[in-house]
Amino acid sequence: MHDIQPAAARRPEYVLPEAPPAAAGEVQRELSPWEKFWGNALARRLVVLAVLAIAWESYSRVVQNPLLFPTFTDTCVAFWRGMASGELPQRIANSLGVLAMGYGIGLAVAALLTTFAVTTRIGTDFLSTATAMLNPLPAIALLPLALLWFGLGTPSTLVVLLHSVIWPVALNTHSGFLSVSDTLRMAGQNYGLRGVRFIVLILVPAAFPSILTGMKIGWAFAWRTLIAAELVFGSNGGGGGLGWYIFENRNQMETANVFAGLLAVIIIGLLVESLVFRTVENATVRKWGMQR
Amino acid sequence: MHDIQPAAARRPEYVLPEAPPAAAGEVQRELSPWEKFWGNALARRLVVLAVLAIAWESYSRVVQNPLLFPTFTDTCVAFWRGMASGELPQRIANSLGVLAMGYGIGLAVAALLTTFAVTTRIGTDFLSTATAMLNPLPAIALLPLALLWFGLGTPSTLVVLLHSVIWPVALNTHSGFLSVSDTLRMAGQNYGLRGVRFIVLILVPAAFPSILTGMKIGWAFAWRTLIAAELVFGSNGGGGGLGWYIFENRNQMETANVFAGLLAVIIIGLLVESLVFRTVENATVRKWGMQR
Amino acid sequence: MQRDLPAAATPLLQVQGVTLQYRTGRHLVTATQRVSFEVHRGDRFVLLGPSGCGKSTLLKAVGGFMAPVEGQIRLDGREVRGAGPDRMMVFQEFDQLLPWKTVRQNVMFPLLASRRVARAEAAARAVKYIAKVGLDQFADLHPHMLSGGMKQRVAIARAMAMEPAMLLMDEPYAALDALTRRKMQRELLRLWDDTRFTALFVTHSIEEAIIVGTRILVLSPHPGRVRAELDSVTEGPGSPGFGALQARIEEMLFAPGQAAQEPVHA
Amino acid sequence: MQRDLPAAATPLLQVQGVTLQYRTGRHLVTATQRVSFEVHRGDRFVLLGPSGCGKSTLLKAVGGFMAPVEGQIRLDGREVRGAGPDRMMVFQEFDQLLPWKTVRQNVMFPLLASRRVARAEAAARAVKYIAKVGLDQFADLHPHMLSGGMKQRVAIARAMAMEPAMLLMDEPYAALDALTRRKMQRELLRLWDDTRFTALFVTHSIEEAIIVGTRILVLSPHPGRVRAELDSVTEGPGSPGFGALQARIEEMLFAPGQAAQEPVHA
Amino acid sequence: ETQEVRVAEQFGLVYLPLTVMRDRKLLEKRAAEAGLKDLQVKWSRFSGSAQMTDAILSGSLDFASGAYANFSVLWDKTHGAVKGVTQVGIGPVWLMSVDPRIKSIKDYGPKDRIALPAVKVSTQALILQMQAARDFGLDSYARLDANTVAMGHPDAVAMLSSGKTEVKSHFSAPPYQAMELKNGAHKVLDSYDVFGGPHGSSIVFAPVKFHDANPKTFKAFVQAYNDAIELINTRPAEAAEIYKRTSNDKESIEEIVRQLKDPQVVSFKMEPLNLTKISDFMYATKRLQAKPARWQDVFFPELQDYVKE
Ligand SMILES: Nc1ncnc2c1ncn2[C@@H]1O[C@H](COP(=O)(O)OP(=O)(O)OP(=O)(O)O)[C@@H](O)[C@H]1O
Ligand SMILES: Nc1ncnc2c1ncn2[C@@H]1O[C@H](COP(=O)(O)OP(=O)(O)OP(=O)(O)O)[C@@H](O)[C@H]1O
Ligand SMILES: [Mg+2]
Ligand SMILES: [Mg+2]
Repeated sequence: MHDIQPAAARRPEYVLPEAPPAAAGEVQRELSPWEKFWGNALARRLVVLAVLAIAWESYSRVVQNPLLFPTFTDTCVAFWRGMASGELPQRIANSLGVLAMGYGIGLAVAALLTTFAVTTRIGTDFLSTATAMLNPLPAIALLPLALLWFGLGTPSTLVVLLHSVIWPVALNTHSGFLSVSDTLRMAGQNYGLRGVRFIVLILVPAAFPSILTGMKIGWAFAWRTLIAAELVFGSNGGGGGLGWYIFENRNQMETANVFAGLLAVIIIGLLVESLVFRTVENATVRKWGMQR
Repeated sequence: MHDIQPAAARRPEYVLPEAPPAAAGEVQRELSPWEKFWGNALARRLVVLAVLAIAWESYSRVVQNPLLFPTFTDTCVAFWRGMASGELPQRIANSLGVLAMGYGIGLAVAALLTTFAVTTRIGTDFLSTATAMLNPLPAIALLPLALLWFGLGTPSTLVVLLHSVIWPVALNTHSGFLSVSDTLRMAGQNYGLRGVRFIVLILVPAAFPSILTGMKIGWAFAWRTLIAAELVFGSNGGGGGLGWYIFENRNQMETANVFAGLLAVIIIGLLVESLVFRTVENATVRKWGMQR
Repeated sequence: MQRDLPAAATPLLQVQGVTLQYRTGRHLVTATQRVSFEVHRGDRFVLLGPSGCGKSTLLKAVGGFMAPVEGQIRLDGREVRGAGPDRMMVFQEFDQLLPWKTVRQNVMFPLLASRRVARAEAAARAVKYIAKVGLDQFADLHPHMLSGGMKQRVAIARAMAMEPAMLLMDEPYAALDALTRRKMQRELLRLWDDTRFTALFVTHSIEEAIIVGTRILVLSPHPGRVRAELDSVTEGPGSPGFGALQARIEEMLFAPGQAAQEPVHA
Repeated sequence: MQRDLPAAATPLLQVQGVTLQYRTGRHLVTATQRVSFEVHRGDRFVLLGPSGCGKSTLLKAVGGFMAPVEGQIRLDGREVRGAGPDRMMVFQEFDQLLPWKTVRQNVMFPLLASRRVARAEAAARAVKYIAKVGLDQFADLHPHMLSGGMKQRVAIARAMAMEPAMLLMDEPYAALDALTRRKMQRELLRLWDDTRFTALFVTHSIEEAIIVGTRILVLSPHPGRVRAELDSVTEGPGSPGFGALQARIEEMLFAPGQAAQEPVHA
Repeated sequence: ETQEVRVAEQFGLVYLPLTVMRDRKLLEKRAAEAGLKDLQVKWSRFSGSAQMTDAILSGSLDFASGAYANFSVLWDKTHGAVKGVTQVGIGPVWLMSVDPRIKSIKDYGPKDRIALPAVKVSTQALILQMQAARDFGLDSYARLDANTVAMGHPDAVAMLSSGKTEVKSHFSAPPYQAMELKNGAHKVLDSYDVFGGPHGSSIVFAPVKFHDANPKTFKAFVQAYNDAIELINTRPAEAAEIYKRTSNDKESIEEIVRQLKDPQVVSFKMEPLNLTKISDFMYATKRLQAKPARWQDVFFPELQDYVKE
């Protein structure tokens, strides 16, 4: 039918002697300074931030309505004053305390729900039904119940916070669990892992990219909700949190302070993203090759 | 060192004649009626719903505070009245209109952002920085800008809605994209797919479980935010939506109507989950074996 | 050398009229149909058959990951109801390693997870078996940094390190080059000499089946049914007995008219 | 029959002193070191080497999925800068099929995505090549319902259906049983007779290398360097020329003291 | 002159003139008389004063309505770029309690909670502070702030009626205070006592820029508003019908008419009444930088025509 080596005759065969690998080490192309700069994620992020800040500054200068939309510099000054006076740090601390508690409990409840959902069939149905029903409900729907159960104060705020954290985390975690490949599942079962150990040792790390995303979303919505809840609930007893700081200043029309409060939210968001989530990502899903 | 067949002598070898497969068809164990019932997801879901309804009813009877927490039956009656009078359907229609628009635009913007993020490095940085900064911001931070740009009315509500939809969808989509395996990526590139075609034909289906989760979360938070925005913005022009209905009835202390409005949210949530998301899931990720 | 095997009255594994099916949405795929065989203690039992005939599925059923729709699988007389560390499985897929663990941790994981041995012992065994599969240099890498064949070798090391009573291996050497493959085969036989485990081994190489197996089950194409159950030979490749058996199996598998010796190049 | 090949002056593919590295976090893994070879038009060029020596990595670099840190890869005289449908790749991994498409759609997809042919022609080709790999019955299933070997066959059908100028195949037959494997090899050679594509073929079976290849590149263990480049033989397996070449390569690959003929069973 | 005027309405009997204006299209009529044919009036409703302020600042709204206290801050911060148009309803707000122990604000211990619409900044909170300043001295005006909690009126009514929660007092507003009185709560503080007589608390306000650019429209608004008050005062039954229809109130027409005729509930007059006491107090407690000496400083001169000395 056909011949094997049509053009082979032209080429000589050769055999090289066995040799240890050349001391290869690291071969690297030289990068131009621009490539070096651009290759640095931090540098690129700072560029993004600078562009956003400049956009803010220039737009606010165009609008010329400091009561509605103060300039970036005014906001920074207000932020600095608030920090220097110790008021802003105090408010931030108050809010972060509640936030951390709500977020922590929310993650725990979400973990319970998804554990229940992956171990029993009724749990799956409960989770998907409850999520479909409750997730779209606005916080005000929960307030009467929260007030009934816990009265005023932090516990009621926590209920509202939980409502923001649980569903996105549970949805992402559960969907991540469902996406774990059959091979990995079987490997886990093969070692005799069952129930919670199976979830913790196999499903959780295997679904970690999804879980992280859920945690990011839950975190952001916890913040949003906390600020909104503090606006509604006001301060009960203690000095009040960042939401209350924003509300008070809004009422006093100290718009620069309002934006300073929001700037605090932004800065905390950036810090948490870059210090917590990014570090976790680098130490887990990136290192494991589960995400690029 | 060792022998091949230590116990082989005991067993005879045998060769069977080649035969066509027996008309196997479907072999199936008979299920007990209970197993049949329990095997039906719809039945299980209805049980879950019934349990929740009974819990509501009995707790509200214990609490005995119809102004704060009406019974399930009262709420159903109020819901029925609202539906019959045509008021509730009208409000629902108003809200759903805005919701659909906001959700649609939100998905589109999220798609743009993630496209930008996977095609360019600066896009990645922009997306993660912007998400970290903006996602935790409460809606009130956007209102001044929205008012400046669009004045009162639907467009401003849309801005707030978008803020709820874009980030979770973009986060989930992007994380899904990053998790697509290198082999699939290379396969796609191999066929000469680049840019948007690569995203649409390879990344989107490959990341579909994540995208669906993001869409579910975005949908739920769009609802929440719409109700809240209608509460804050009130009604401008038209009759107002479901959120305004809830607010009005709250002012009138028609708590049963308030809960009827919330019940409408719940019912729509369940319908969307079971008719839209579940159908999509079954026709995609389940069928493709990407999720169990 | 040891001829004194525990000559138990009942076979270790009894597969009796087992039909295995996959149901996904509208589709119903029958993987195997009424397959019966028995594996005795100390057997190295090979499943041989064409691609898609249900070898992996059978192995999964024995592993306890899947229940038969018809028939029974008994281990030690008791029906198999679930997976467990008494039957270590090496899967066919490359993604069976835990991506979040290094090679070493992957090998140690089953030992620790099943609470078989203490951490120190697990670490020692990991070192030993990673060396056996020739991956000492790569012990601290994560699986995504390994080549296909290296991943499979880690999976083999992981299963062998458990020193289980029963080893289920699904084409473990398919991704390996001739040299590495031969080395692995030798390691397996050496381990068998030491611990006399029972192995159920899937392969698509007739030569490998004869080298590794003591007993060979030949399956027909999709849906898999038993064609024959044969004894292997003791002689090495190249010997007349080996060649004869190889020819016999080839004839059995290759449909008539498609003789094995048909020259590939016209 | 055709002896009149396009005897182009420059080789189709030139790999010149190519070093390939993976960098992940702290780790830097050198996969191949200063590898050079040339593939002429119509060659069936085989890469042969031990597990982990960088065969897949080399293929990925030729496919344009990876850039060398040292050296150059030239296709038709131009440096390879990216992937494209002129070089169809069959990957080693089982997850290379698009899970959201059926077998048929998977085979049609590259044809449509690369805008090579119209839909009707794509459908016709899909039918033809799915039949060639013996999966007619399974054309409308999704990949997750296939066995490992079946998935690889779909990938082979998908690549062959493109009828590309250059075919890059990474251990395509590793998961196949002897019969299917031989059938696939025959199909490949038949297709080559028809279209005279150029193939770069990774295998770990010396026998397969000689059967399928016209020219064989032997690589040393990790990190991969060139050991030898040999011509294949025309005779079929069993012939003296075939045996001699096989022995020669085995000797080259198997380190001294580990002679190929060392009996496996003591 | 603008083609479209955007007005914000609010809930409650206090804002009835605006409701009547809308329902009877009084503004359109007055505008037509002034030669402004086809003036479009766009009515909107807000639930929060901050949003209304934003709307005014962003130029999305021409006439806003709300608490004088909020307006004062806006006036102060904008250095008078926003001014009052007219006062809306006059009526008392009562601090109600179901705790028999509590007779006056001096009886509040650290654990007793008072619900009000917004802590520190609502009119109710200011009135409470004014009384505290009187009872405990100006420096201690904020003493009771720690007792207050923010809660919507409906929720507060529900809390009081349940009687089981820690919230046993509510600084209320019509019509909720009458409801609570009926349910067995007692009055702890009457704002009329704090102000030394009837007082307004909410007003309609508008940007000076709008006033200057649209003098005819502005004048038409003031006239229409006056027309609305006249309608209410002369034909209360008709006004009650409008109110019931537009607000879905459950009360009977007779009851609403009774409330409209009862100065202890609500009465209407455009001339600001005791409003400056609020801004004086806010100035004294450093929440305003400037203090209007007379109400004329913060209202548009058009209002002068409707002052019946
Ligand atoms: N997850 C699944 N869902 C549905 N059908 C499946 C699934 N896995 C395998 N099958 C079907 O079951 C049959 C047997 O598959 P199996 O994987 O056991 O084959 P195999 O003998 O291991 O083949 P190979 O040698 O190619 O690995 C095949 O026809 C395949 O289509
Ligand atoms: N994604 C990766 N990241 C880091 N290192 C890798 C990666 N893929 C492969 N390597 C390393 O590169 C080397 C060559 O791998 P490659 O996959 O090319 O081997 P191979 O010759 O194809 O082996 P096999 O026959 O086992 O498939 C190995 O040492 C491996 O550890
Ligand atoms: Mg298999
Ligand atoms: Mg490889």
